[in-house]
Amino acid sequence: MKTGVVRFPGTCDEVDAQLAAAMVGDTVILWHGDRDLQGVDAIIVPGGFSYGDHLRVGAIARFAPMMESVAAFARDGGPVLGICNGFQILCEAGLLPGALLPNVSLRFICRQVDLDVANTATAFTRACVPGAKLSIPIKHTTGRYYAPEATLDALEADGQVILRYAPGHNPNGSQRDIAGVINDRGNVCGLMPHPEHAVDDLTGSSDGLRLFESMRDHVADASVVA
Amino acid sequence: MPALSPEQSSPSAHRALGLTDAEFALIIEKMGREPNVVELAMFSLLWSEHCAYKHSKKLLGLLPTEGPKVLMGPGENAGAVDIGGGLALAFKVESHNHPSAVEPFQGAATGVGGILRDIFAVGARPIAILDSLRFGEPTSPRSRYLLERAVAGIGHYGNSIGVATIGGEVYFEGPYEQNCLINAMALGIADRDKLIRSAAAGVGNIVILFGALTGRDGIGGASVLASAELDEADQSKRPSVQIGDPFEEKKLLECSLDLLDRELLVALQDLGAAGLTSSASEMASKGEVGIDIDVARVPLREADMEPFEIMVSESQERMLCVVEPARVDEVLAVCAHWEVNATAIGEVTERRFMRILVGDVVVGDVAVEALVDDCPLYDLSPQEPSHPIYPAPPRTLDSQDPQEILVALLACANIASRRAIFEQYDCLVQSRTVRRPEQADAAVLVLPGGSAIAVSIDCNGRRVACDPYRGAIEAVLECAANLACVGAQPLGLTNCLNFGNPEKPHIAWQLTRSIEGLAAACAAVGAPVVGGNVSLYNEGNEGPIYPTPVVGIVGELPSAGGAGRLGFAREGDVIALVGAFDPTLPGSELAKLYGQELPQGLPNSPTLEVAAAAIEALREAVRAGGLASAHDIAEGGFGVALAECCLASAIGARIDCGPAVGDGDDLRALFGESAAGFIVSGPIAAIEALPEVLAARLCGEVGGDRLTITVGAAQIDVALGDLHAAWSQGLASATA
Amino acid sequence: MRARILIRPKAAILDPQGQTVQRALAALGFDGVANVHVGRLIELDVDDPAQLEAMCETLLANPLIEEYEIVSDPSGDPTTP
Amino acid sequence: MRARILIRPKAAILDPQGQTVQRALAALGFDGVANVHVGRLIELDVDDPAQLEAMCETLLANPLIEEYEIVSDPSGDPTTP
Ligand SMILES: Nc1ncnc2c1ncn2[C@@H]1O[C@H](COP(=O)(O)OP(=O)(O)O)[C@@H](O)[C@H]1O
Ligand SMILES: [Mg+2]
Repeated sequence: MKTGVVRFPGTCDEVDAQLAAAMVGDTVILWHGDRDLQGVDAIIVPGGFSYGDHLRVGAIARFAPMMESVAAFARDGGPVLGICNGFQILCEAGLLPGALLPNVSLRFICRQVDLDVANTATAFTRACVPGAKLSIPIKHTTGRYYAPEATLDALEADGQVILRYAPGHNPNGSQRDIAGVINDRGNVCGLMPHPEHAVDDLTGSSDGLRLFESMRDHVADASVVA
Repeated sequence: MPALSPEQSSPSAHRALGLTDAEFALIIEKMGREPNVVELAMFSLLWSEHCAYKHSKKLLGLLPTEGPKVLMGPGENAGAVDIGGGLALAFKVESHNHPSAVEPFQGAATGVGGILRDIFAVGARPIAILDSLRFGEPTSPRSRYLLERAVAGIGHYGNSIGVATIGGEVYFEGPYEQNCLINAMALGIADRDKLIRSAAAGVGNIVILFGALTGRDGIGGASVLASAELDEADQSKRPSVQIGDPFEEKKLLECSLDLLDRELLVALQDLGAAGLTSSASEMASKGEVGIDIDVARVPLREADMEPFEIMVSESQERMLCVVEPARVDEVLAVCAHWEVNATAIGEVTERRFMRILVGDVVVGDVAVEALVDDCPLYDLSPQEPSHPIYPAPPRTLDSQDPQEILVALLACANIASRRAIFEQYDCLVQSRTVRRPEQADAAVLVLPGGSAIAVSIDCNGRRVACDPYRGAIEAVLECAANLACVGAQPLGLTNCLNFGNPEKPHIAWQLTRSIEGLAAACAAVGAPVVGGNVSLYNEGNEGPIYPTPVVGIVGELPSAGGAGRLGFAREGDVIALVGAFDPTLPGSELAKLYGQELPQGLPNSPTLEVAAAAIEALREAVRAGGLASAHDIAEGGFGVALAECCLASAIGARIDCGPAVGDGDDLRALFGESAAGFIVSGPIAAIEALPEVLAARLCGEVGGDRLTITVGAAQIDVALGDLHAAWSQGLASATA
Repeated sequence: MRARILIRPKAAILDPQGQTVQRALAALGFDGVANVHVGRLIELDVDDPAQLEAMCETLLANPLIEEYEIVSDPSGDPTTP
Repeated sequence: MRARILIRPKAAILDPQGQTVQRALAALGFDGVANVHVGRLIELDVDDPAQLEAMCETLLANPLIEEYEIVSDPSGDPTTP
């Protein structure tokens, strides 16, 4: 698998995302101003502060030329993982439902949290055992997941809520403890926790690796089918 | 070329700019004429305490700066040490006290921005930040406001730029009420042979300014030089608050490293305090050349800036580089790729003058040497005060009951959990953080190849106030002890000397004795000083701050996986008190809670040599790998350190020190403070294997969910939950 | 022409910033304050004010969570200094 | 009474947000846009509008770097929806 990691001005976690993705395949940086996806099999829109978080998180990055290619890739069913700022960007771009609002505390919070995997039958969680709990850090100021109630009902009914903060671990006031969602087609995922910061026990946890392994397995299966 | 513009400043302008009449006379002598407005502005900056170190330079010469691992010592933007594998570690601490007292969010944020630029100015990629903060008591609304905004500002900058803030320290003491301290330390790594220096070289080379536009930031003081007509204009045109833009700095950082990687630069320098003036003159001075700068080419945020304003502007997120003429286009192209403004604004000249032009009109022409080297250095007149110069802290505790004391200490602002602060910082980005806050006494970062570095920053200003010599020694010992607890050996040290007005004899004495103490301690623990910063005149209406020589030490450890932890790990492990612990109560945190007067002098025990030997032995013991935990005993003494070992991993302990120790003063044994004491835990075999110099005293066992302590007649038996409540709420309530 | 755009959180969505400001005002002794909301103010010079709505729709506001109001001639405001 | 407070960065103070938004608008093809500034909008119900200025001075604005404008009867604005 070859994973492309998108880099905008102000992106911070692209190196971490690359290191994590490199544990399951090859990686390449996708520059925001380019359009060429360089034949990648999967895309990560990583965390950070694209365009300084100015105006509204993710609002400006979504217009980058590279995001047009990312959107086309997603339309073709390619797997796209948005982490933190990446999640915010994918929501702004309309590739995922909902939006991220300021944490109820209004503060930046960096904390290891427990997550419940709510759906293990997705391209991003298939390497998790059902009922799995993951210990993964969060770090953000704007991570409160919001969508209208009807949308939330539909997401839940559809298995599109794939990660929830474990009871007592919701750091930001997200509705229904939602930490990560997928689109209705299941190939675009956004989550506020940082799996790329949890791929080595030496630095705290390796639970985040499950997400990258899931993407690798998904891509491997897809190529067999194709 | 037209003659120098004659515009003169008013006769007393130099005083408003902080120059004495004698200094002004010396300037006239060196120049052979009166300086004009532009020149006077430049002198006022470079001859300031901040740039010229006029009251500290002679003393700083006492500090040891040589060591086998030192690659770059004091004098460059940051010092650097060899960390093996072809890598260099650059680091430095710097203060931003006065701007933060005015506007804590922006002051602290730009403090972080400034120290990061120092790191990438030497070609290193910043990998970590630490902060060292001092405020008045959190009972004061102003202190709480400063704390909240400063922490938010540090987080805003560090988080946004993608550099992990991995540690720090914060103390709350009355003397910082008016004059808070905001010190920030940064670390970066570079290929050893790619470190770059700041000396401009090569006559005919081009000087390029890149980064943010230049505005009227930070020129409050110099605005006395503005021509009358502008002075009458809207005052809002005279901002002095610098605003930090981490987004711009992130681009600037990537751009600078890219330029260096492509080997396009002859020299690189950040623009910090004193802006273009100091960065250009210092580059010229180091390179023994001159520089011409055309201020008309400097891209401005506001159109109507005067030449002197451009030269002294402290607008953030700017860098200056020297480039061979043939590479200029390439440099500009790299900057464009990163969306960073870049403009050629000048040229390296043979004649060693700083020449300031507007187009082809010369508006300033000063010998580089006069600007950079000729500022007079002053001898201090130190005198030990005959009576205490700080008021006794207010009494906040009456109880003599050991258990009540322990709970009160855990809840007090100087000891309570710092979680409410450090959770506002990204401690993870770049995936190197092996020990984060509260996991160990020092932060640990893994390096490519599996080895690691550790870093800690420390200074208990109250103890320095009690005894500037011993207090400074203790700051170094504490830092080295923190490193030892993770198994790290010091490589180098940086420091930030935060003091009051050195022209006062007792402050001069504090400064002199502290530097002497630092010098002795650096030699003893094997940590050469590779850089630092001095911040003087930290005084409020009620007097000077506590003398605060903040010390940051970086060290190395052979294996990241072997890094020590502070928390007890396993039921059944035995606990030992080790080291050279020799506690006393005067000057301790408990003495503060009791409202006791600061003692005049601290005991010289353990001696520096004994303490250093204990610290070294502990480091080797941690490296040997048998211990499950190691924690140094600091504020609050043995009792508090035990509680911290329990709270770090939510496991209890049973401690029985047997019959009364020493003089039978149980409170002294429990809560007295000294350097070089440690609590370790592990299997009995590991404890028994400790060398004699550590004088291990077995004192208990890990287990359960209570902390029970028997020391002589003193009894403590408290549920961890109660300890946790006190400890976790102590500061959270102050920051809520 | 100078234009002003007011962007505010949608009414039904929790606005912790507004609540925090409201609590802080009460704590400072300002009584009789309610319904505090914090939004964004964007001011700009624009040659063609007809573009403002498109700017808001595409970039400046997120209609899922925000509503916007365009004040194309702010100098006409009844203001107190 | 409903009141509106406009808080903007002082004229000469660096406004990184404004700069970013201006560049983004240009990149999206909105021409003829200049002098973009991003500030804050605070709206509240207040019994005694005479208090508004004190609120701004003590809490709502940071007078070192921001200026504020009180619009005590915002419904009088000439607005386009
Ligand atoms: N201002 C701060 N910023 C970031 N981390 C901090 C700060 N203050 C304390 N910490 C972290 O919290 C932990 C405990 O701090 P402290 O009690 O000062 O430790 P120590 O007693 O070892 O000096 C350490 O990991 C330290 O790095
Ligand atoms: Mg310490």
